[in-house]
Amino acid sequence: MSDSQSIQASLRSRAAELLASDQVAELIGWGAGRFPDQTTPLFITQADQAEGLVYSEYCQNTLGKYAITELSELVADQGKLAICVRGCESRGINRMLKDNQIERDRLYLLGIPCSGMKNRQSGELLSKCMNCSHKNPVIYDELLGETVAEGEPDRFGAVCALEECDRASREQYFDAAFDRCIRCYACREVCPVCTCRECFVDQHEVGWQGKQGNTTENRFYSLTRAFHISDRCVECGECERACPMGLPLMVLNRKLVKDLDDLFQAGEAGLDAVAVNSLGTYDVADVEEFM
Amino acid sequence: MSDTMRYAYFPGCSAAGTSIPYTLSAGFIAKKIGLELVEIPDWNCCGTSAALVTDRDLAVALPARSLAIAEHNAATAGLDVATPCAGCFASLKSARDYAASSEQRRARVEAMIGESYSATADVFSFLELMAQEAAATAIEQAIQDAALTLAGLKVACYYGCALVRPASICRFDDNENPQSMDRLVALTGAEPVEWAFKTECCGASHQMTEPAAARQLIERIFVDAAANGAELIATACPLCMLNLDLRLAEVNKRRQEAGQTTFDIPVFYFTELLGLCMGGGVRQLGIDRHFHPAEPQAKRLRTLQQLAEEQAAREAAEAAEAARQRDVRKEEAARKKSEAAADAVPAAAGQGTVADEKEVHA
Amino acid sequence: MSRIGVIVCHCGSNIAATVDVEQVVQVAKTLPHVAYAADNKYTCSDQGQQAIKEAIVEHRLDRIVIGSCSPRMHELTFRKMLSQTDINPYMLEIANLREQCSWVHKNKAEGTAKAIDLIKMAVAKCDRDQPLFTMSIPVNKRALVIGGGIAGMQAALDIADAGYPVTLVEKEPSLGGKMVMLDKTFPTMDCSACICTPKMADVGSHPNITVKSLAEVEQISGYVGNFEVTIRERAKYIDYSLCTGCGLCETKCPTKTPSSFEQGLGLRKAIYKPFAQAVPGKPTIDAEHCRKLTTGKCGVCEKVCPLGAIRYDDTDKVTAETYGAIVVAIGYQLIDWGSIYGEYGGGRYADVISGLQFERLVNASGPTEGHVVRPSDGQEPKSVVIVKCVGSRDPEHGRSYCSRACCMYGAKHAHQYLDKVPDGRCYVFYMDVRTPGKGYDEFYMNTQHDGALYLRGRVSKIYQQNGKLICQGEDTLSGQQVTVEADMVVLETAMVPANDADRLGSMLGITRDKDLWLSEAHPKLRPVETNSAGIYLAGTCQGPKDIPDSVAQASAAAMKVAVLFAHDELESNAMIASSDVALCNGCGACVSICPYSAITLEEITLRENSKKVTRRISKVNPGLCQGCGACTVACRPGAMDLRGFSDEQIMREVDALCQW
Amino acid sequence: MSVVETNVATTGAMATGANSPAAAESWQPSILAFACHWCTYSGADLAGLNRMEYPANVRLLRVPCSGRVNPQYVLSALGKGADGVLVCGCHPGDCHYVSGNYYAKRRLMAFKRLLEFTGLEPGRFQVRWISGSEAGKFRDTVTRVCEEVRALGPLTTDQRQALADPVLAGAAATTQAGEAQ
Repeated sequence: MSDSQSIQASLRSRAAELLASDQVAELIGWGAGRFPDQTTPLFITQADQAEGLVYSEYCQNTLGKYAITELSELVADQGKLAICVRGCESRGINRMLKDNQIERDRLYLLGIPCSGMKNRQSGELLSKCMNCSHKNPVIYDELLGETVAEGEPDRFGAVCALEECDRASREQYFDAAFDRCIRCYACREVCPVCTCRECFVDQHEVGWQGKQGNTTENRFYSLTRAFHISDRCVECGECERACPMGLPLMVLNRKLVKDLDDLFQAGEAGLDAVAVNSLGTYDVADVEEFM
Repeated sequence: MSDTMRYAYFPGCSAAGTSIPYTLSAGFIAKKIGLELVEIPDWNCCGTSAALVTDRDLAVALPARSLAIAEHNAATAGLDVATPCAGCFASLKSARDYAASSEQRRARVEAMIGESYSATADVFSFLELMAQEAAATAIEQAIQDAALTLAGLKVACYYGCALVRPASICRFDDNENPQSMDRLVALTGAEPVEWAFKTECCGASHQMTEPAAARQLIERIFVDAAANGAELIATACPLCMLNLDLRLAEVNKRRQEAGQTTFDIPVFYFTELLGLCMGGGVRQLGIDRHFHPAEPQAKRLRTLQQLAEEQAAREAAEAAEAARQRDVRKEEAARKKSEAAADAVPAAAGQGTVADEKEVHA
Repeated sequence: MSRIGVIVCHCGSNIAATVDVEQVVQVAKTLPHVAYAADNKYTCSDQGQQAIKEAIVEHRLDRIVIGSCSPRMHELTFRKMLSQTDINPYMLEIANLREQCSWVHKNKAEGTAKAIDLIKMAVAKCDRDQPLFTMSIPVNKRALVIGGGIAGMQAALDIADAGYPVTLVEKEPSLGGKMVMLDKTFPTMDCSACICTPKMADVGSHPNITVKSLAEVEQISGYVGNFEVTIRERAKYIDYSLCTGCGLCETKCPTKTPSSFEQGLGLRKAIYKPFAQAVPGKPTIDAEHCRKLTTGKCGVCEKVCPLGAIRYDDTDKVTAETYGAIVVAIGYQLIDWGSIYGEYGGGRYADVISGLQFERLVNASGPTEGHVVRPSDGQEPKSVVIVKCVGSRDPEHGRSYCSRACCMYGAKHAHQYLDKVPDGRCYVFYMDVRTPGKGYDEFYMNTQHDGALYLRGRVSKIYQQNGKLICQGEDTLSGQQVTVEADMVVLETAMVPANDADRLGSMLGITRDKDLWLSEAHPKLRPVETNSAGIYLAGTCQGPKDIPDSVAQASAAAMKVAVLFAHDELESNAMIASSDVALCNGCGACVSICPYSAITLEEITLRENSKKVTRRISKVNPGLCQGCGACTVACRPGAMDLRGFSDEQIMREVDALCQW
Repeated sequence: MSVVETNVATTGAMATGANSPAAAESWQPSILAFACHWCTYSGADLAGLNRMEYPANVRLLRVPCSGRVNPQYVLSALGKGADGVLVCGCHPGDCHYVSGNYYAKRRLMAFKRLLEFTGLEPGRFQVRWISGSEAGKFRDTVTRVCEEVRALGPLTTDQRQALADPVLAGAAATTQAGEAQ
């Protein structure tokens, strides 16, 4: 039995136990999609639905953010919300805990060590998984399966490569990217850090975001969103995966993550639920670039 | 710290010269506790005495070369470096810290020595190495196995300047009142004394240029050791050893001329004391090679059984003495009583009683 | 739809010389929502203001843009003018056409173009002005003084004398602080107790002052005029309403323990007053050492107390009260030299003592009744070494700053020692001698005449040999190494912030400097205020100082409190941040960023989509918010906005400037 | 914001048509400067009092504190026609509100790096600390920023291109209005 098969088996049995014992009222995992190997997020509330759970190398969806909407629907004393968390999901959960969006004591976290997910058609490792720095969940209530060895991710390779380029080529590269953007806001929808009740793009009175679909406005959207999540981004890469136009969103996010770490030793976000946001604090000894 | 007790060994210039007893005794201990010292091939002068004052680059390049060789040589690659000498330790560790502090500095060092040097291996003095938990436990075990003790011997542990200072480089023990050697010496049953000169300069570096100043520095150390009841001084530095051991005669001579008391306080390597208690012989450890005779103190070594017997004998003697005194007191009291009863005069009786009581109390 | 009035001022020829005022007015007339535009020779004059008032009525204006000098000059003038009309005084924007336009650009075409842009920006912003209102904050005219040392007592007395009730909280069993431990005070050498204990008695008996001893401030919320303070008075195990302070219990108590008042040099009982003149003049039981409270056996004090005042079952009392102002006077402590100066023996030598211990040794009511003797053997020391700057001016081991008072009390100690032991020898090791103050340098010179030998240099090592303390150091003036054999060494140690400074500072929203001293609002011009309105500093909690400086600052702080209490109500800032409940997602980013602790997270229950929802939102305390706006940028959801400088207003200004 | 046609349309520096070759020589950059009320704004007032001359291309926008400056304002201004943006505040340690400029420093440092990463010339967005007494520094700073931005030339945005192109001007709201150069 492969690792994912054994995880699937224990996931199904634990899910059934948890739901049957009323310890949890709902469980979020993955189920079979319409095509071979395709998976889709699955929400189950009954023990007998546990057999529908799937865990394979093709569970590309990051589930963390569903915790917010599902918790708001659950009545607090009915039981907890169980959710499968890999490294990426667990860091998102920590981030949502830090931002007071969910409550830890209402969650039951089923940790899953993950060596990366694959594209269903090409069989290649998903690009969001390629430079994953936390293959094992950083927070969980129980762990399904053995922890896997962490690799040596090159998180900032793409950022560094672009930094090496001259300004004009970078401008050209990003203008072309922003030109493609159709402002569908899928990146925002899947992001575990985008938890605003009303996004700035919808705050028409203030007039942050213009209505035209042009490069300038698209740039305003993408750069503002990148900056909004800068000191919170957990590098799950779900935004880039969800983007239908293939914008290099993780390059923007990781550029900020890298700079915040270089400048203010911000470290990685979402490793715990208490760390201070690096843009929400300061040190009088901060480096000075603006004399 | 190395996982196993295996180190690249940098002997330094004194190991086969002035500090043969250190080499012998440390080697003896190493064998006993399974400490493996792999000598760095083609090592060179650490530079501590000459290079440091003449050329800063040279002071880094000399030790760095030996460290780089240790990295490249198959037998020593990946091992931390150990050296007996405090001076070598200070030079090696300073050079290593310098190279490890920035990429530019490391590149500079590499350019000077003409080969690559990663500055990853750490450097340990013999003292720090043996004070580490694994080694200290093994030493304790070896002493227990030998069932030998130096109980009753009062030892002033002398660390000198370079083993714990500067704190930023040594990062080992308290630099004002270090304890690591005291703890090791205590394993022998000997009693480390509290004294104030643990880290004072022994003056060795001034011996050539300012011999009078150096003599004063040496004398102060013996004065304070003697004032605190020490019968010998333990050291972990070949230069301190040489300086103190060699010049004690000179100090004593001057004191004699001045009508002051002289000192019979030999200087030992701490490894010699440990070696004795592990069953090493006086010649085997090099104790017979000191300038100031050290054998009398070495002869204080006894087996645990002897110690127990001595203790039992002492206790018995004490008990006998106590019993004898009790008898004496009893007899005295009885005598007094009969005397008082004999010449009982009503007026003096009260006084006599008071006097009796006083005497009994006294 | 708004009706904006635009007035462009000539400022005589100050603006008109390089800006075509007429042209600016013409453009202003074409701007959206501008119902009226005119020029004026001197807008700030009475006639100029009258003209605006008339235009407001005539053209039914609801907001005003004035193109004139800098708003830093006349914004308040024009707001005052508007308050006499029907328009809210905050429905006003000023375009800076003088300082930032006519005075700095000589080319009239360029100046006029820029003036037009500035007017456009002001009009765009003004169009989104909202009426703003100040809140009047009631002032509770009761003051809280934290700390009962000389500074706290002085502040309490001054406030109380001004007629306001004061609560003084002291963490020790008695008032007096460090000053009452001192023997004499420099440079006049009057007995410290003689000038300090009358103050203590005054505080204890003042009708306006309530003293809470053995008490600590546990929690503070609220803002200027309205601080809610929770105070915990620790159990004293004695009913103070019955106790007369006769002291019989203390005489009979069988347990002795080192006295912290005597700096460990003397003993006290388990039921005790720290010293004879303590205020309150009644004992407390030290629960840690009392036999009855630790083992259940004893009860002697209960048996001997003629009034039955002993309460072994006493518990802590927690009270919550409201105060209008707070004076922080928590003082200092001496640096723990033993843990950082291994070269001075690290506390292993009994005869190496701190300056405060020396004060107790020379004090007539101290443990030795004023005889200078060595703690180790009770012998009179025939030679004493005094070491200054122990922990001060020593960034390696201690603190980088100068503790300011040590040069003087070091000289005092030398003088006192030589006075008591005329055949003794006294050596003072110093780095510099700093004696700024009335009569200070004269005092120091006299000490030298007394025979104290000053050696310029630090002591590098102190060790014991044959019953003597050997002090090695350098005399940097002669360039020689010196070794002094001393019978006793006195270390004049650095002042460091009290243990509680960091906790209290963060609770009160007072910033701490790198050494954790509490920071004043401005180092020159606001030396007793803090960044939190209504909270003031007195004495050494703000930084090392001597007694006269502490007292002066305490009286200054008391004056600030009296000025505050002279008002029945305060006006709050109108241009403050506020959070939009609908947008706030309760992430709390604003809470930690606020320098005034003005934002809190609150749980609210409301109906959303016909469902009852409980969620957390941030709430701004209008009494604390100063209107900096740092929170607004930290608020990614855009819920937090700043009144008077709203996101919408600034974006309109940007638009007005950029679009053509 | 509605577009206002004035009878002096050519006088406003912001209204200069930047795209025609003829205009290029006389082209004046438009620079928006955010200034904190307590330090830089009063420093600018002091420059006025001292009659220090500096280029008229700079317009100051008063904010209470540099900590109030949302990076989105900067991005928005650059997208809507400003050729350069300057943010000024009190020197670190001197903030009237204790810490506002420290937060500003962190935010703007990271944001500036992001803008430059995506291709903005460093000269177009600058941050400087100018105190209330540094009138000279204020003058020198705005003068230099003006020169730097002038050397960089107009910043091309979709809005500008749309307005310059009569065909596009009619269809400014359509998507893909043209790629920035």
